[in-house]
Amino acid sequence: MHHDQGIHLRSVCKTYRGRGADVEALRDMNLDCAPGSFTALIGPSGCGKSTAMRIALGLEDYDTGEVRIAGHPPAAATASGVTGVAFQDAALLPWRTVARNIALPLEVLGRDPAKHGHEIAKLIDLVGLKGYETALPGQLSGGMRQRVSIARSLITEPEVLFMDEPFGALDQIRRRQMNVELQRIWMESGSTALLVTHGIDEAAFLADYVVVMHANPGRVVEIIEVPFERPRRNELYSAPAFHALCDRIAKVLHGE
Amino acid sequence: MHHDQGIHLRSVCKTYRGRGADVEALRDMNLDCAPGSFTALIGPSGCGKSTAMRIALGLEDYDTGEVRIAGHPPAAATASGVTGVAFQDAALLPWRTVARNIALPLEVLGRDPAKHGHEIAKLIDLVGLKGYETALPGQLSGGMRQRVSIARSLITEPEVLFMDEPFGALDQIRRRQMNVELQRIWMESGSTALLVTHGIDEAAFLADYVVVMHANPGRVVEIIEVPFERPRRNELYSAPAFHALCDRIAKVLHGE
Amino acid sequence: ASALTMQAAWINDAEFSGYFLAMDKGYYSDEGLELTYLSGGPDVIPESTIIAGRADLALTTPDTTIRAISEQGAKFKIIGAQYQKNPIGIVSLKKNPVNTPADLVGKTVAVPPVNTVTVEALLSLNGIDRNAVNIVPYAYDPTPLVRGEIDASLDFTTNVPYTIGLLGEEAQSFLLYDHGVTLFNDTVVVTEETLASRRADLVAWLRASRRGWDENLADPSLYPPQWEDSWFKGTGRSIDNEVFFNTAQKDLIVSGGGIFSMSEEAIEKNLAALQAVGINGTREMFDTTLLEEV
Amino acid sequence: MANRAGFLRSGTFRNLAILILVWEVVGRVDWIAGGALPGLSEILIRLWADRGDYPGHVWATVQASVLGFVIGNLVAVGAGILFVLFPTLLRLTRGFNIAVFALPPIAIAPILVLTLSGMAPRITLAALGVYFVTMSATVVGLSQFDTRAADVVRAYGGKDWMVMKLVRLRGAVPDILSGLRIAAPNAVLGAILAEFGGGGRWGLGTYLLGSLGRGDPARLWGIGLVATLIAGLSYLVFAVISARTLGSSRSVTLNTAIPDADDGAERSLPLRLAVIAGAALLPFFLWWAFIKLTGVPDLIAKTPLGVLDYLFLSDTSHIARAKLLAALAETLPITAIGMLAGLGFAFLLAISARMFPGFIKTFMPIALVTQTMPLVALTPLLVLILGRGTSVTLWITISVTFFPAFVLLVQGIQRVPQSVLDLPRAYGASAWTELRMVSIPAALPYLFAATRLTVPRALLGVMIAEWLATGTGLGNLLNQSRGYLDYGMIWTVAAVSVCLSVAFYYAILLIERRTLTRLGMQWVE
Ligand SMILES: Nc1ncnc2c1ncn2[C@@H]1O[C@H](COP(=O)(O)OP(=O)(O)OP(=O)(O)O)[C@@H](O)[C@H]1O
Ligand SMILES: Nc1ncnc2c1ncn2[C@@H]1O[C@H](COP(=O)(O)OP(=O)(O)OP(=O)(O)O)[C@@H](O)[C@H]1O
Ligand SMILES: Cc1ncc(C[n+]2csc(CCO)c2C)c(N)n1
Ligand SMILES: [Mg+2]
Ligand SMILES: [Mg+2]
Repeated sequence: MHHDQGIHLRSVCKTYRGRGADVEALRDMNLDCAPGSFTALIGPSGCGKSTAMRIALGLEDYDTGEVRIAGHPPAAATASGVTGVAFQDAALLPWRTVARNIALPLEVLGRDPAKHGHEIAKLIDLVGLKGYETALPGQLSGGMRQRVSIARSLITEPEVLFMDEPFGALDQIRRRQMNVELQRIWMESGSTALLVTHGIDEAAFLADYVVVMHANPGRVVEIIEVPFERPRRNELYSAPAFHALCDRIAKVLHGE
Repeated sequence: MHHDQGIHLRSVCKTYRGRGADVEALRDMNLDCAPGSFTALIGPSGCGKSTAMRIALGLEDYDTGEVRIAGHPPAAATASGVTGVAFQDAALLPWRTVARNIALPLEVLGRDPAKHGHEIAKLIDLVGLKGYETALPGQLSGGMRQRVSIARSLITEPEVLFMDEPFGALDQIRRRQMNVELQRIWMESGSTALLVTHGIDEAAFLADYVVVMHANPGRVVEIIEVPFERPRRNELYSAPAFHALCDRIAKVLHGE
Repeated sequence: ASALTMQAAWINDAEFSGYFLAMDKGYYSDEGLELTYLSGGPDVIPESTIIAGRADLALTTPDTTIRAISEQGAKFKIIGAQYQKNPIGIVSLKKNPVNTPADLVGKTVAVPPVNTVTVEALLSLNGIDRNAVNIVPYAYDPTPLVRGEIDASLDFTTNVPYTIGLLGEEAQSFLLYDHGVTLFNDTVVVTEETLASRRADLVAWLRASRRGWDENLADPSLYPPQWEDSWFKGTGRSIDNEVFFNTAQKDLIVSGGGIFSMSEEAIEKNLAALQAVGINGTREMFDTTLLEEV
Repeated sequence: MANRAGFLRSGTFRNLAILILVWEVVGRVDWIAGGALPGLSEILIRLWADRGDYPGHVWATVQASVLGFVIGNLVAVGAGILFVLFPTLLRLTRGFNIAVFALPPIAIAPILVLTLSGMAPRITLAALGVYFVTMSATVVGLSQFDTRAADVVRAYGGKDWMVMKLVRLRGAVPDILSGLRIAAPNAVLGAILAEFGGGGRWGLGTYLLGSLGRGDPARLWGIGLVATLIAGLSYLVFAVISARTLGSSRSVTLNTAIPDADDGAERSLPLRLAVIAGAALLPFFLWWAFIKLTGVPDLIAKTPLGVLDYLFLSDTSHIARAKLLAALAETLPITAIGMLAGLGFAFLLAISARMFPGFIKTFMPIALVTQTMPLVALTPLLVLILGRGTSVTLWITISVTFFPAFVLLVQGIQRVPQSVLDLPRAYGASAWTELRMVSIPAALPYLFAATRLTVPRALLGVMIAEWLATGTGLGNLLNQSRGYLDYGMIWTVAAVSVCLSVAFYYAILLIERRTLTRLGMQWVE
């Protein structure tokens, strides 16, 4: 088991028990994201992507296996402030303005939000919500709420970043723009990133490794390395090599 | 103003007022979906797509303009049971099982869910949730919840169908499969459909007309006709004409 | 001066005029007492106050006190009685009069739940079946009587007939005392301990209080108006009412032996009346020696 | 400004005007109970004539109730937070908590007066009157939090208290405020009731006592209205704050996550048994400790052992038991009906509040009057109208029980996120259908909390009716025993009534757990 700054899940099994039938969400899940790498997690709906991420964050118990985030068990890693997260659901606090929602992780970590005013403003700008600083979540559109949650995941300048389909509700232009920005931030910070996504092209564009999962039970079936140079630019989308890789990912995903 | 079975918004203006700055969500919005047509609504995040849909459903007041759904004001149309809707947020009732969530519109309309057991089962199968009939929403993944909401929108066999990004949380395979199924259902029923989506390809694949909106203020900038024959099949995705159309839509969307 | 606390049996009304007067005129100070006066109320059980040591002396209902001594073993002594004749009576309306206990048969009579025994004593002493009378709770509001919802109530005959008069009806009443329930009321009660340790102070209190009562009863209409802005302020009662009360109670208080006196004969009568309802009082519960000192 | 103009034009104002007019006419023409219900103008005229009396009384009552309100609510909110953070603590103290709520004021007021001095008994009774409702509202509010938001905090290593601080507390604000709204009339009534036993000179309760014998309903109503005004002002303040905060406290979308089934439950059997034993014994221990610490003499203060002795061992125990059983036989059946009636009434009102908002706004002042008007003053009128049978008992029980349940239910219904309400509305659902299919099920945790508030009070309501109107059952037994200085019986009745309330409470709790677990909803102990 590695004890580096990366994300490591070793032989993790997780079965949801309780009401009705048990669901085996993960069987022998292995995931290794080297420090400073960008990993995309892709797989059909319900295959256990969110579950794996929640386990890595210490939000969900697991039956067997081992988990290390930046060398520590999940609870210790999150408490030390090295992790950042954007959930599948925006999960904003309804009574906090956009700016104060973004500041939430700082408050949890005991940092003074007032000192981060500049960073908050920059992130709000980054996700295209300038002018909405004082809006409440109820006054935002679905995509806008998701963008607040993206900004929130970046405010702590995390060394380990988890994102669960952060761009699902965004239009293609903004999505691609956000992809480029995310790559920039990740490269500048040298952090380890794990991105759950349904976009094959998004995965291929952003990741060093694309981890493909299958369902029933949830497991990793293949890890595909993405060889393109960094920084990647929008032109990559039209490159034949890119299309070939996407097709390969799609094949693995479809189980062909 | 048309008084047919379609969806008609005429010069609709809507400004959200209240706390802080007012937001002009829609200015002079016009939308005409002929009876039996399939319209896709596409536009950047926050441009007013959901607002337009909510106005059409009578869920939101508007400042000026006129709205007719199947020849009636929204309230009358919805109450008569001709409409079906899938919201951007799955909006499932946490205490109802999958099957009973799908049955909810029937109950609201005073129809007996017991008599529709077969249809419910068919729809559960259609969205790939066989085996989860008695699961509660809390036991489902994000994409699974969204699929329940899709099934729910179809259970009343609506003559006018509204869908707000129903496939946002689905993987590509399931998404395309659902697209084909949706096309089939729509063709069989002869209903009028309005689909809000961020997928340009999805819009081009499904719609007769792609209505492109821009933001600030939200308005329709162009309506693009999609000429491909029906039923459209997955092969269409690789047709050059399809790509050309997608590019054209993208251009309009990007305001080039 | 030595501090002494007394617990009254009810809110400030003419029932306690003697003490008000004695306090105002400094009769207690004259006797070397520094008196603290505690008002009562429906939820105040005066005996409890002295058991708990919150007061040294209390004005009580003798049936309750004697019952507590005989059944609970409470260590009380009765050292005086303000009312030689209990002012409690059955009050009804002239238009539907209850003139004697026998008239109660088939009637509905409202009784404060704490006084049910007293009424049971009346019925038993007059040979009336308890079940022939419908006893319902009474909370000191004469409205149900005036409206005819009840036929009679157990209340102070010195007080409520005035109110009934104001409400446009004429009251008819009789004292329980006149029908066998020969009890004192507002008996002066202390614990045996207090009696032993503070005898002199108690005698002083009796003396000062007697002075106050004597002076007050000399002209019952004289003092209540003077207390409008002191003792009676904010009670919600009217001065006319207090004058009526003070006047009506005079005959029930004055006695040949002086205010508070407890003649052997009267004590006998009390014990006999209580015996009728199974309360076993004894002569030892009364201590007349302090009065003798006064 | 716009608000005020809106109010004047609104249906509420019109309804209120109609209500007052009807009251005036009914009162003037002496329709009800041969004129025992005075018209509003008669009350106001009387009030004006008595204006000199009021300031001192109002001041005393305001002082006691404000202090009691503040202290009781601070303790309640603090306790609520602790209970949610440490559910074991809640389980341990539950019996005690319910006892505080279910103890008949006629039983405790005299004890308080004997053990405390000055204003303290009044403040204590006012504080006791608010503690349980606010604590209950705080606990439901804190437990109905958005687990998604909590996940965000936890994902940054936030511990339970951080989740409490950042997510749960703010989310519970509207619920705590609704607790405070219920608490307002309770505090005023508590202070007034303490004045009955306090023997003080000042306070609306004392004034009421002096006025009872006057047979002047206009005076009694005047006192009741002034008390209502005090409570109403405080109610209004919290209702306004609540309305302001509610909108931003509702989640935008409904959380579907299923809460952890055994959150905070003791896992091992011995520990569980220890907690159960502790919970059962704690109230008795506190009772015993209270008596030992205050040093009240044995004759007055009975310890739990004293009650056992009184009921089973002493020479007269068979008489005591017979009396108690006879009283129970009279009280229990009507209590069951009273519970259902109180809850049913609250439920009906809560539904009307949603379906006819105008009507309910008009009704609110009346509801407040029923909460602050001391029943001693109201009972003669009720008896004139309803007689002294079952109906008056039910009426009194309903009036004693419905209010907390009603406010809490409304609060639960109002908390439902807009996004789920959209669904039935998008299918043209009527208000009733929407309530039935979405709002009421979503408010189930509140419905249960409301039931738990109602049940212990029902017994109390029946006892008050028995004591004031019917002269039967436990209530009468309790009051009669005071005349006999029979403290053994007084403590026995108090203890038995509390034990019964606790038993009813646990029964509801059991049903609540089953139902909410089945529906995947958050439940609190
Ligand atoms: N709380 C839960 N209780 C029971 N089963 C659950 C729970 N959460 C998830 N599951 C089940 O675990 C499986 C994996 O769920 P998960 O949310 O990890 O999927 P996912 O890969 O994130 O899917 P999606 O792309 O749709 O979000 C699903 O079959 C789901 O039904
Ligand atoms: N309840 C509200 N109060 C105030 N402003 C609102 C409200 N709902 C939406 N808005 C504003 O109206 C605009 C349009 O919102 P809408 O939800 O219609 O966007 P959308 O096109 O559906 O976006 P998305 O693709 O992100 O869902 C946004 O700028 C949003 O901030
Ligand atoms: C004026 C006056 N009115 C009522 C009472 C109360 N009361 C009426 S009967 C009764 C029982 C015997 O004292 C009591 C307490 C009172 N004491 N004085
Ligand atoms: Mg997921
Ligand atoms: Mg939208």
